[in-house]
Amino acid sequence: MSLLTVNDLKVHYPIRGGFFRKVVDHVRAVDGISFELQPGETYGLVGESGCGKTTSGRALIGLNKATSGEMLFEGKDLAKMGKAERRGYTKDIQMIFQDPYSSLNGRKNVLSIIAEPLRNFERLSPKEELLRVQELVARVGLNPESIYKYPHQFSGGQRQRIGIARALALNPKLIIADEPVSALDVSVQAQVLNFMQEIQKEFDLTYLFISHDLGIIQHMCDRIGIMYRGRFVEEGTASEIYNNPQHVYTKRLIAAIPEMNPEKRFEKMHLRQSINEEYQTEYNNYFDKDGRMFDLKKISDSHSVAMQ
Amino acid sequence: MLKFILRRTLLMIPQLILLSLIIFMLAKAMPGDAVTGAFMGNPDATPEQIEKIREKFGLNDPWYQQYGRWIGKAVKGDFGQSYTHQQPVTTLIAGRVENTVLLSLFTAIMIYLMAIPLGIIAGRWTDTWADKMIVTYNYFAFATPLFVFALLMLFLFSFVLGWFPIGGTVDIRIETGTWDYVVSRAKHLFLPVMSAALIGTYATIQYLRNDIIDQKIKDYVKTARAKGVPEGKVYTRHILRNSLLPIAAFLGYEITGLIGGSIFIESIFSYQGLGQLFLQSINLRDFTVVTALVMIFGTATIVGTLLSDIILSIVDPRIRIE
Amino acid sequence: MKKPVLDIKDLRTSFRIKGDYYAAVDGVTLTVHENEVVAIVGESGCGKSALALSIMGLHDHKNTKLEGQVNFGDENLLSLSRSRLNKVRGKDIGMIFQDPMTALNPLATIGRQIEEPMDYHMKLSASDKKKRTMELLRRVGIKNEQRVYEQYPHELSGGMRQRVVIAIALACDPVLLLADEPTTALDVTIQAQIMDLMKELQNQMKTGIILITHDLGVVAEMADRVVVMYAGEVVEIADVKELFENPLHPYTRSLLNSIPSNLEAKEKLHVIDGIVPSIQNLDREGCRFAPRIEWIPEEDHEKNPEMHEATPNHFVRCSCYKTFYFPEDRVGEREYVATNS
Amino acid sequence: ACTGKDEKDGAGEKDTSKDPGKDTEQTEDGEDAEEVEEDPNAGLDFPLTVTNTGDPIEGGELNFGLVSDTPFEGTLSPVFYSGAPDADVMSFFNESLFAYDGDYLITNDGAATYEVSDDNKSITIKIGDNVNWHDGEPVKASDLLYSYQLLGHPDYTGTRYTFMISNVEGMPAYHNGETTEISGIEVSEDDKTITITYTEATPSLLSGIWANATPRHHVGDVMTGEVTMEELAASEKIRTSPIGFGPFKVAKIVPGESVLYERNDDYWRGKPQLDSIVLKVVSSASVLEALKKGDIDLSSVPVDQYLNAKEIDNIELLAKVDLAYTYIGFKLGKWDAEKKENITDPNARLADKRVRQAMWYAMDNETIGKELYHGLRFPGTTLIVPVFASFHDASIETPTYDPEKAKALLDEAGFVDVDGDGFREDADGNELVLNFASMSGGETAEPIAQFYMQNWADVGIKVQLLDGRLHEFNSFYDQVEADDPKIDIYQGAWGVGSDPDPSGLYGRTAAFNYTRYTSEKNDELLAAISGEQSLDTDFRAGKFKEWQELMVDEVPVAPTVFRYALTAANKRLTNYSIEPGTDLRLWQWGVTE
Amino acid sequence: MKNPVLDEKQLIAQEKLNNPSFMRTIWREIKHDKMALGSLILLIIILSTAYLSPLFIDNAALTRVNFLNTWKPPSATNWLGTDDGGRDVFGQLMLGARNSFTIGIAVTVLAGLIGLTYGLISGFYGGAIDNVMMRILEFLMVLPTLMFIIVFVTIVPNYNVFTFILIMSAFYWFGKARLIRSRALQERELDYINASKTLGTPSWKIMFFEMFPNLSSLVIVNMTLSLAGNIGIETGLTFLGFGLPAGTPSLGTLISFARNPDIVQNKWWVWLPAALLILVMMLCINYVGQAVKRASDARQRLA
Ligand SMILES: Nc1ncnc2c1ncn2[C@@H]1O[C@H](COP(=O)(O)OP(=O)(O)OP(=O)(O)O)[C@@H](O)[C@H]1O
Ligand SMILES: Nc1ncnc2c1ncn2[C@@H]1O[C@H](COP(=O)(O)OP(=O)(O)OP(=O)(O)O)[C@@H](O)[C@H]1O
Ligand SMILES: [Mg+2]
Ligand SMILES: [Mg+2]
Repeated sequence: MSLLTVNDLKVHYPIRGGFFRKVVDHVRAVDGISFELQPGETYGLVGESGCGKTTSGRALIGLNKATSGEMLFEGKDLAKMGKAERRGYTKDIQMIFQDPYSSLNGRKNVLSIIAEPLRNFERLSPKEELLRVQELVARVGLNPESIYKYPHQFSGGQRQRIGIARALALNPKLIIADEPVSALDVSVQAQVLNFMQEIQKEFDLTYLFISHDLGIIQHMCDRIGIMYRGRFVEEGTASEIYNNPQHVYTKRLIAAIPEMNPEKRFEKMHLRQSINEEYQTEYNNYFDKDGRMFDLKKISDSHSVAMQ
Repeated sequence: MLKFILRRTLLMIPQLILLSLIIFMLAKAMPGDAVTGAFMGNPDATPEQIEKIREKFGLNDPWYQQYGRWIGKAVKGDFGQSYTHQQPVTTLIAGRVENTVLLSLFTAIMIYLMAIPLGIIAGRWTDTWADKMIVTYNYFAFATPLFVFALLMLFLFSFVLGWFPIGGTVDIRIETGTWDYVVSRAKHLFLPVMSAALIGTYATIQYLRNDIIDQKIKDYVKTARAKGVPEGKVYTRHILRNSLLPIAAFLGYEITGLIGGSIFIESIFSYQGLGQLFLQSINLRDFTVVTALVMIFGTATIVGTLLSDIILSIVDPRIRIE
Repeated sequence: MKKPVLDIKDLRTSFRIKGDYYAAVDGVTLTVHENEVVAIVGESGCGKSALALSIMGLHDHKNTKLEGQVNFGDENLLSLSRSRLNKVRGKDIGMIFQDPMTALNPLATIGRQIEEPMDYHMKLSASDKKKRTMELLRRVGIKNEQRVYEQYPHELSGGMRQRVVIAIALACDPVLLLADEPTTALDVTIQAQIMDLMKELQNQMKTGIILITHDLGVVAEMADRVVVMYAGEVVEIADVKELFENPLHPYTRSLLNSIPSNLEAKEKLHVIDGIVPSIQNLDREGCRFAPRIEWIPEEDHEKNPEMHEATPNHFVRCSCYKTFYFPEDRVGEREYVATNS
Repeated sequence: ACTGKDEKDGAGEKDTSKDPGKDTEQTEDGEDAEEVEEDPNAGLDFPLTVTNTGDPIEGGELNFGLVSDTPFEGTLSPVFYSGAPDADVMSFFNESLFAYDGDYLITNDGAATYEVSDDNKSITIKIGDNVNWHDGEPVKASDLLYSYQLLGHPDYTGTRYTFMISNVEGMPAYHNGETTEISGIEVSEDDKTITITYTEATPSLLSGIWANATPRHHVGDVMTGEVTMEELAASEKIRTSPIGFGPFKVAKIVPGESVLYERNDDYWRGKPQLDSIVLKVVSSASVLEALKKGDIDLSSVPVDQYLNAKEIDNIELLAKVDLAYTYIGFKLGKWDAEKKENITDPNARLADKRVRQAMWYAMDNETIGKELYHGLRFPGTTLIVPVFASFHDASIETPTYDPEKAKALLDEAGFVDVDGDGFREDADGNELVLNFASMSGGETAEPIAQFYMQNWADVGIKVQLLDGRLHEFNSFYDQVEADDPKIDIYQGAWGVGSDPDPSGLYGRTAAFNYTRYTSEKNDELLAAISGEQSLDTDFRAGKFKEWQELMVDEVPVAPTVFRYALTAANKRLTNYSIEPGTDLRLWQWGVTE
Repeated sequence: MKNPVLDEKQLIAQEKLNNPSFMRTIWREIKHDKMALGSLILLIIILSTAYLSPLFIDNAALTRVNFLNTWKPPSATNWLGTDDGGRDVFGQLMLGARNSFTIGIAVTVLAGLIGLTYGLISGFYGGAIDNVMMRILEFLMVLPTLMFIIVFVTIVPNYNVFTFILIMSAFYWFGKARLIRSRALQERELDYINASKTLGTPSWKIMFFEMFPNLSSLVIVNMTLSLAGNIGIETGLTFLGFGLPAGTPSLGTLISFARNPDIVQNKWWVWLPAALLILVMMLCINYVGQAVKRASDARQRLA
């Protein structure tokens, strides 16, 4: 059984306007996406800025209300849960945030940051709590002494580890990582990515990994969903997506990855140009007359594309 | 854009209604009503007589009916009768409104005339001696209560030096409408205006200086410099436009401040304006006048903020598209 | 050999922090030729922007000390008066800033902002200016230029704004273009477009470009020559092919190894320990990268390391490159214990 | 009887009294010089007339300072005005038909002459032929009638429908709207003579008769429906272009601030000396500066600035004893609005007159007068001010500062300090704490209130300020008038007008009898004072004496101080006098070079 | 690995050393700015004199009227002379400074609390709640505050220091609420708030224990600066006669003597010290406040 099944999830934000600030329209931030997460895998959500990646993640964790659709976590629909019931699942789904600077409360020391979920869900004596936190801190590779330090005394990568330790405190099953490294320097990025892979094995975690960096997604993910304007344009395993992109948007996205081999740069440029042309000419194969993507169609067991 | 202005103007209506409701409640809470006014000092009035008149004035109706009547009249400019002055409040206020408007207007003008250049100088040449002097002046402007300053100005310039009249709005001997009349008015206005303005520059200078300092390091300023825009033009064309914009937005709140100030200023300089009238009426418990004045001043600030918003919407393209 | 347009000699930019000056750009020597793209790479805080701003004279004068020479044509930009400098900025040298969201004046129309440098550097009639502006807008790939001309920055998307910023930089046909991370704030697809656009423009206009970035992918796509900076110093200079094929300096090599797309999926990435030192606590005597490669013995580093020409036109600083190796290549997995806490 | 006036006690003299009763013109006249000598502070010898006897110049201009911290309201009609500042403004252009002598009685030297009928019930008034309104219209008898018609009108909301009006025959019927004619008033054929008949003969006639005419043609006629009463009260004709038949006419008014008067060449007594008068409102704080700078030539001077005023070289100080007294009132009952009379409560906290006497003995008014007012105020004695020489009884022994006596009285009354906290408890051992209401205003109000409370504390009576603060004039009187149960004692002041009859202030049916003190004896004496028998002055004086004695014994109120009113005149002022019944009138005032 | 449990106290002490709290930053900033340091010292001197004065000044004697001793110029017994009631001006000055300052503090704190709560709630929830709360606030902000206060002062039945504080506080929290709200709105977008939400922390806890500490420097800065303003308003109202009840001296009471030119010139000791004291106090608070403000903004810090 899959850990999480998302069915036709929609998140719409109202646009107010006109004379009485009525809701005149909606931003269809997420407009009907469906996917499944298998236990232990890393699922990548990728797409350009504003395509609704964050919104999807936030809907799953409960920071946004889903407008419609199902989010079945171990068979139970998160969308239909009341506040209290939902709280029970807080332990199971956790999040790693993009910005390691703003995701830690600068006014609290590491101990209270990491202990926050413990205090909410477990009644521990201060001693027990201290031990648990020290354990976690040690696990994410920080010096146990650092629990009395404050976030500003750590580097970006270290901070991100503190955030991860906090997410791990409740032994979650699913971790949603929204651009966990894009605020970090290349060198530090590597550190965090390596570490995420390590703990995944150790804690048997499932990741929903959100990023706009195709390089990182390729590096991290087993399966990938490409999002565009709130919908999926293509879904498949990493190699299917990278080696055999079907949707013109996916192609465009992949072509946009800078070429690391200077010799091939003109090739790449021409590739981009030709994909652009394809985009123009074959637009109608990929988008309906309203400019909306078609629904996903399976082209193989694991690979589906939004095409007519 | 027109739509924005219209919407913003319509938004004013509930504000005004709320204001009038609050004031109406306050008026109800104040001791005395129209009848008390009529019978002030007439010990011969019997309770039946008073009751009859209460009935006649509709003071026994439910509050919303009374409110409806009151607001209905107020909209037409009828705020009832002042019982110390035995004349319609509207007449009473009309006689003074010009004075207060003049005072506030010139104060506002003076404030901007002084504060904007000073704020710009201080913001542009931070940490120079000029900036330090301006900042020090500004600290003093902040720290000196308006009434203390006004008292000292009055004492120094009217009593000791005798340069300006001690009080009033105009010399009665001068023919209305002549040039001398204007001069006389100006002479009477000068001290009150300057006292209020010299102290009132604080917020504007402070704001402008800080904002210019903030704007200076913005990227778009770097872009401008990178274009080869001469330093002076960087300020006039780029920084100042951005910094001065919110000053327009302050206008509305400035009005609130000026009203507060006018109470002190008019009282200290015996200047016949609405602020002084307010104080006197409060002291004489002439609550019909008080109510009307609060309503008028409240409306003035609401309209002031409306104006600010409209001005802002016109000069700021980011708001313009709505 | 192509004609050099910009010749930086031993540039040192120091900032005053609590009364003392600390160099953020520490003795950079660099030449940019006509029709050449020189990329400057390095982690955040290496002094890339500080260098670019020094060239343009955009630093806050009161708290910055500039030493050395920035020769442009036959003038040293560092010793020019403000007004002389203003004759050069925007005309001969254009600059593109990183964040198109903030680089435009929110209160002026796009048209005005593009025309502004023409006001100061070209004698053009209003209609000529407008014509030229339209032309520029078209050239940077804006199709509905009539409309954009009248619009305000907030009405445009990020990619469009960056195009406008480029148009401004190109307004007076500069000989040299300084681009400080022109694509970092943009989406991958837009980044690709902008890169293509810049390449195209460069091909047409033959300007020299200094391209500042921390993205080695961008470097690989755009640059002719690459300058790797670390802690205010240039640590390696080479032609782009040479650099990617044969990186020498440990820093360059580490950087290249930490990029995920360069490796097979799921393989461990290389991690550079520690962080770029801040300019205040920087050991300026030894090899500045030494603290981050502690496994390399001290004696392998130079004292006051110099640039060496390792192969023709490939310069590298400090001799440690000769003995550098990646520990994971030798010792398997490393424990993730942070070193600088 | 005559109504008294609430008067604000305090140096500020923010006189906004609700019912000043009489014209200022009348109150400006004072008492005889001899009476001043009777005063304990006779050493303060102020002149009543300016010493400058130089010849006035032609075309002189006088600057009059109206000392008030509130501007004049500008209701410039004797019928409708309410504030004292308005009275001051009116005094320059409007005059009463009669002139008054030093005893505040009408004379035949005014614009009209009179004759009283033998039964003392009616008076015939004849208006001089050359008396014309400022617009040239002659002053008619029907103009005086108009005043009566307005005052008695059912729609009239002002406060001057007093005894001397309602006493006119037929007035009550007119007042109730039963008729439109006032049967007691008759106007002659030529409209120059008017006869007013009263229901009751009263000794107050010669001092209390209403004699201000209203220019019917100018302001409009309420009787014909030309204007309504409400419109009239708000009319421009009263507010900005009023007319009278006084020596000066209003040329221009800056509302609330200043008035420019021009000479009325057609004045019935002759051409006034001054060309113009400028009246300016000056605050009590700045009046001395204005005098010193010569900005104003003439003004009253707040008592608390006396010492500084003395130092000013270019002015001369004139003074006379004021028709007013300050007092401490003891709340003894309630006003019964149904019955319209005062009900004394025998169980009032201060019902024991010994306590009231003790409190009088405890007050050190001498110090206040001497130290605070430098002799311009002196301890009050009886409730008839010494100005009324024939009625004031100086021989009555009244309490003076004597704390020991006060303590003895309190002991006797059973108020002793049983718990040793320095304050006395009543016979049942309950703590006695009195609430004291006092008015704010003027710089001396607060220290004086504190001082009295200390005085009382010294003899063991704990007194605290009502609500812990001084009360503003209007709310003070509102509370006192409403018999707020929180008030035990209060400090008030009465301006007594020109008629000494105290019925309006102390009678059983007098609403102004704020202490609500009543007694059979009091009723009897007051009735006698205003009764027909009192047309005999000796009889009246006897009753006055008895009444004064009664009041000193019963102490419903304890007079605290009598006062001098100070006037400052620039030394260039000539032909100016504040003497009552003086021959130097407004039209003769002048200035020298 | 080392034994993770270390001596806790030692750790905390060590931590205090390398993480300067906001208070320490303020102190560093003040130490660095001579004006601010001088101001702080002066303020402490003034206030401690004022607050400790009851120890050596007899309060009852201070309010005792003595007409034999009015308007005495400064002397050895009356350091600043006496007023119209013969009362010692110096004592009244101290008492007035104490009253004015206490009221200033009380109003600042109370208004601060109201504004903080309002702003936090509005900013934290955002959306419709914020919309409604902001409309209300916008409306309140355009009320002619001073007039309303004066009206309230005159109509409250039981007027005393406490009601005065309540009335003033009721009208001086609007700006704070708006300021807090706008910062709270920004703050709520930050991930640490989202993190707390996803960790199951209840909203009120997030508001007051997560968000508030991050706004505390803003609150402190704003409170310091509005303290001066509130003292000014109190003295102003008292000057107009709508402030502290009679018998409760305030600096405004003493300054109101200056309405009379004679007193301004010839009896300067009554009003001038009060006027100077208030000026000095406000200046000091402002200098300290500006230093606090700089401390809260790393970019502006001098130290
Ligand atoms: N609170 C909101 N109200 C209205 N619209 C919103 C809101 N939040 C997001 N949106 C809109 O929803 C769309 C999707 O936003 P989202 O943040 O999910 O994109 P994203 O894929 O995460 O982009 P990025 O890579 O920039 O983070 C965008 O168009 C955005 O403008
Ligand atoms: N005005 C300044 N005052 C003090 N220090 C500065 C200033 N500007 C930059 N620095 C410091 O100089 C160093 C180099 O900064 P610079 O902005 O040039 O780095 P960068 O390589 O451009 O980094 P990024 O990739 O983040 O833009 C940094 O340590 C920075 O903190
Ligand atoms: Mg996102
Ligand atoms: Mg940079």
